[in-house]
Amino acid sequence: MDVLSSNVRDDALVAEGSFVVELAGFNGPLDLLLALIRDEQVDIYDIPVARICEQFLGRMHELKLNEAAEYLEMAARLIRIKAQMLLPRKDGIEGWEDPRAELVRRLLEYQQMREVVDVLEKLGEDRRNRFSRSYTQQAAAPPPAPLALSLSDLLVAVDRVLRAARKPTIHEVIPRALDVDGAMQTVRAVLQLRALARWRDVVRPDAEPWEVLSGLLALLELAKRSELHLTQPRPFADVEIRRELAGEAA
Amino acid sequence: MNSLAKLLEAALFASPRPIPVDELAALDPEASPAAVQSAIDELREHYDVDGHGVELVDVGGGWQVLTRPEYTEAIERAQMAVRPARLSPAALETLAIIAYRQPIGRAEVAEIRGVDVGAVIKGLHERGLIDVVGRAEGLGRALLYGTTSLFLEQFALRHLEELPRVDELAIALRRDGLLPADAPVVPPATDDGATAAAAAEAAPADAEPQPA
Amino acid sequence: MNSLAKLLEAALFASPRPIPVDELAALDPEASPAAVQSAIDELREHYDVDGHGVELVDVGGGWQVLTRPEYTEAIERAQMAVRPARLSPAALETLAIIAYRQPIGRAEVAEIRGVDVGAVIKGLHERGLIDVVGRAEGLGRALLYGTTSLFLEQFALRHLEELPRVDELAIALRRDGLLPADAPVVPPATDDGATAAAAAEAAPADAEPQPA
Repeated sequence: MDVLSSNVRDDALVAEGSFVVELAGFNGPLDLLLALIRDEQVDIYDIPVARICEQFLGRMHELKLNEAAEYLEMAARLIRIKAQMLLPRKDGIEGWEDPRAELVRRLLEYQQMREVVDVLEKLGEDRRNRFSRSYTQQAAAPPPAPLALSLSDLLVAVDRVLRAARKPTIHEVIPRALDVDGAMQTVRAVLQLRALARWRDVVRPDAEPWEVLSGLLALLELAKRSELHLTQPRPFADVEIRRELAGEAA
Repeated sequence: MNSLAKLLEAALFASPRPIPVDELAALDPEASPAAVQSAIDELREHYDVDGHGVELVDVGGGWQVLTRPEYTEAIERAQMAVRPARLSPAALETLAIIAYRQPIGRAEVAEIRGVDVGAVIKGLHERGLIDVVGRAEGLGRALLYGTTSLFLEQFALRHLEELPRVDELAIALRRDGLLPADAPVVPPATDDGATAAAAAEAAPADAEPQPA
Repeated sequence: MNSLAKLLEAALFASPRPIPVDELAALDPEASPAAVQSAIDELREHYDVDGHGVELVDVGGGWQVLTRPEYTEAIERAQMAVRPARLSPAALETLAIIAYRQPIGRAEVAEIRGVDVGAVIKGLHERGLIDVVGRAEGLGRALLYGTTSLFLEQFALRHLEELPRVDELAIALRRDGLLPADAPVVPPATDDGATAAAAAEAAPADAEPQPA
């Protein structure tokens, strides 16, 4: 009877709710697991994994959490631990690692954090019960405080950005997005060395997007000026860049 | 009240945010720090002893005038002011972790909570309760988050140290060496291929500045 | 003060606008109009006689607590005298990217920094350090930003070319003692597992300021 009524209640919750985790009343798999450990009154340092795992899967099904990746991941973890616990072991052997250790650590960590949440909740609620001044008297906002800026701050920031970017994307001090002129000079220089060049000869393999674009535009521009001739023997083949003698002379 | 206390009161009433002591002192360049402190004390005592609907509170590194809690309900019922929305449990959990572990990356918060926290972190950032305070070393150079002065203000904290110390919490963590000595657990297995791989997956190196 | 006067004080303080008498009366359904009027009188007299920095003013259409005019000048002066603000690291990084990559759109800056930069760009724009200098070609025609003459002025530059080239940056920073002499010029290797692990281990010492 109890089981039935609790199922009915949960189904009602499922029908009303819109968001699985919210409606389940749990803030994630660790929260659910802690609730089970509490309900079953088991020792967190000696979790009966088989029993808790079964309960966890049951609750997942009951709460229709089967689709939630985080719960699935935890379920898989529990099943793995359960299997590891079944492996035969000789007591007292040095170096045996309790397969539950990592889970226990995470549960304790999460439980500790829940305790902090209770503290924050109370503090936040106390503060919410006090109003600060909401009327601002100045007709206009006061002028912002003067800025204290130094070039070194800016340069250190540039350095930070460079170090942070996966690939440093800042190359040019001169404010321009592309360097077509530079790329054209590169192409001309390459074509002075050899009559037939390929894409890789004019744009290095690890080129930034702006360099690739600059190179492409340079080739098109030079082709337009008849300084070179672009051919592609067949689709997807390397583009061949040929010196156009007439164009160079002109 | 003396004239400095009145000046401070006027400034505190004019400001919706807490005012740091040094800014209060700047109101009267002639006033000594001791005089400013005693004016603050006088004002606070005046509100308390004389019976006012407001009080002077030390919060977030400054002073702020706030209404007393007993009037909140009537004020809200009369629709003269609205309390800010309560934070969701998910937001509070995330905030708690960031408050204690700052600077901390998103992946590490997610690891502790056991769920993805991208949207929650975005929301806390938009509300001004957390901010980017740096980047992790190593792969990916993940953004690291910390709490802001608005966080202190909204939880009526003077500073972070007012939060309970980790070793004062009922649940102490092994990472702080506080697990009961007879606890039948050992540090997480690292020679178990499956476990180690799973741990590595869950906690990308970039966001895991764990004490060695 | 009586408790109704205290309630009125709290409400008047919390309200963003003047409150008409009938709304003040609604705060306490039990209170008679005469009681409300006498509470208003008491509060006003208290502010006047007792010597407060604020006063209760009938601003037409309602009552409001305002700072006394004789203090407004000092408050404004103090705001002007507030220590010069520094740009946040986030704002500086954004400004640096715009300075070196202008004209550049918001999305591109966001991509380099790894976070949304809308608010930061707005702030820099309001400060007059950057301005819209054009629109991108193509879909959406995003606004492109560049630095202003105020930017040059603030950093004491004659023109943008006075900024060191990026490949000279490390040298310039070291010369000015802003980087340790042994700082790597390029970002640390990212595909070397050992290096990343070592970096992650080296980081936590100061990365975990837990409430002590």
